[in-house]
Amino acid sequence: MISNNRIAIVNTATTFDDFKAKEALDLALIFASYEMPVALFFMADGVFQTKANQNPEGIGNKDFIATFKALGFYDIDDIYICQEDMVERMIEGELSVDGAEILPRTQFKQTLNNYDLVLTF
Amino acid sequence: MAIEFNGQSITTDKEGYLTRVDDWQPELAKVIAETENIQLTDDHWEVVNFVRNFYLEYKTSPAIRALIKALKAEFPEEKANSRYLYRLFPKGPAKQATKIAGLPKPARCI
Amino acid sequence: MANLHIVRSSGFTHNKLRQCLQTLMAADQIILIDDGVYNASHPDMMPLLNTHKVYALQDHIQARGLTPVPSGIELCQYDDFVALTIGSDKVITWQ
Amino acid sequence: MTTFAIIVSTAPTDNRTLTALKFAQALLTQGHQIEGVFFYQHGVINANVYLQTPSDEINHLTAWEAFYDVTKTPMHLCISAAERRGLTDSNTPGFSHNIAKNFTISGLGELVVLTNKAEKVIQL
Repeated sequence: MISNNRIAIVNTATTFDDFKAKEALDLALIFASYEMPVALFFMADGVFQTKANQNPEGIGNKDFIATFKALGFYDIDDIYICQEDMVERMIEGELSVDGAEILPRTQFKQTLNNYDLVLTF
Repeated sequence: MAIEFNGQSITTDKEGYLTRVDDWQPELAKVIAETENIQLTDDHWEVVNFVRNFYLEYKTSPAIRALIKALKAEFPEEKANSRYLYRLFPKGPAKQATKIAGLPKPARCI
Repeated sequence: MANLHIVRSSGFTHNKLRQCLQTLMAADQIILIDDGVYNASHPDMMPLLNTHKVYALQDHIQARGLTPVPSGIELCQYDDFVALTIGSDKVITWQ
Repeated sequence: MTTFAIIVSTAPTDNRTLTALKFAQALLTQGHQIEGVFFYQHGVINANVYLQTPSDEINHLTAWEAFYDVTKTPMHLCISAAERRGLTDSNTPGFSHNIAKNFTISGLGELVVLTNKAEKVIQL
């Protein structure tokens, strides 16, 4: 029995790819509400989720990206973004998440490796 | 389901949460509070307005832990603890405050 | 201990093989299943075969007519797949 | 003996979830234990009672139902994920229950419980 599992939710999909981003976030919030340590990782196209100034409502979607700013209230403070994937996609400036650490790929994967359970979305 | 209010029929889900956030107004909050057997005081309003603003900003109804943590950032300790909130909203602060504030039910935990 | 990475889609169509390789640690192992078995001959896979253990589910290889597989890729059955998950620290799925 | 939780997140049309089922069967054959299978994302579609296949093709729903009948492995599904994909546990006439009987209607909290109980969690 493993209690205190440290959980990594890895986002690899864009904001509107199926419900991947939304369903990953829902799961992260539930883990957090059970007081389990949970971290969010953004890599590949998942880094697009971290762009500021997205407007999902403009295309008839719920603006769940706005919830990223509330992650601190759920004690989700460990948020990591892969630097190379951001650079490749020309993402810079303001982000949709607060307090994220932008890590070079080597560190990004080492950090990910420290978690007990890794779920990819 | 629906609530009759000022000659209008306001739709709700089967548990009485408003279907449309924009249908809400302070007078309607009193009607919903009555169905929960709550007489709204200033203390209640403080929390109701807080969760409504939380929702409008973050697009999610806060569950109890997140609610308390968020309250702590703005209110003194004696107003940001679960005992105080349960005294105001005996059937669960997150559930009842969000309902009175015209928000969707917080994501179920179990 | 190390991780087991499960790859379930073709690297010729999707980005999942690449994502797996970008998070792979030195001692990690890979198992190719479903359309992931097409990666047995993906150019990105070749350099890896010297440094990492790579498995492919035999039924899934045969279903797609991919025999013979490049040397360095070990064919396995569901029982071996189960054993690999048990023998690893954690399992990461790329699908 | 190792305890497992399996998360099925792909649709039967992906021609993949039989992989999850075969993996589950292999686990049990080897004497391991499955705390539960949790259907999330497109995986919930596996529980739709209206899934039909020509008689000479494998029906994934029937396969999961048979798996349950033999093994009694708990099969949970996330109702929120299910509802947005056209599955319902509603009892309203004309809009009624289309979730197969062997699936337990759950919330994500159940997945949290399963991941805590199991020694290994596999997403398939």
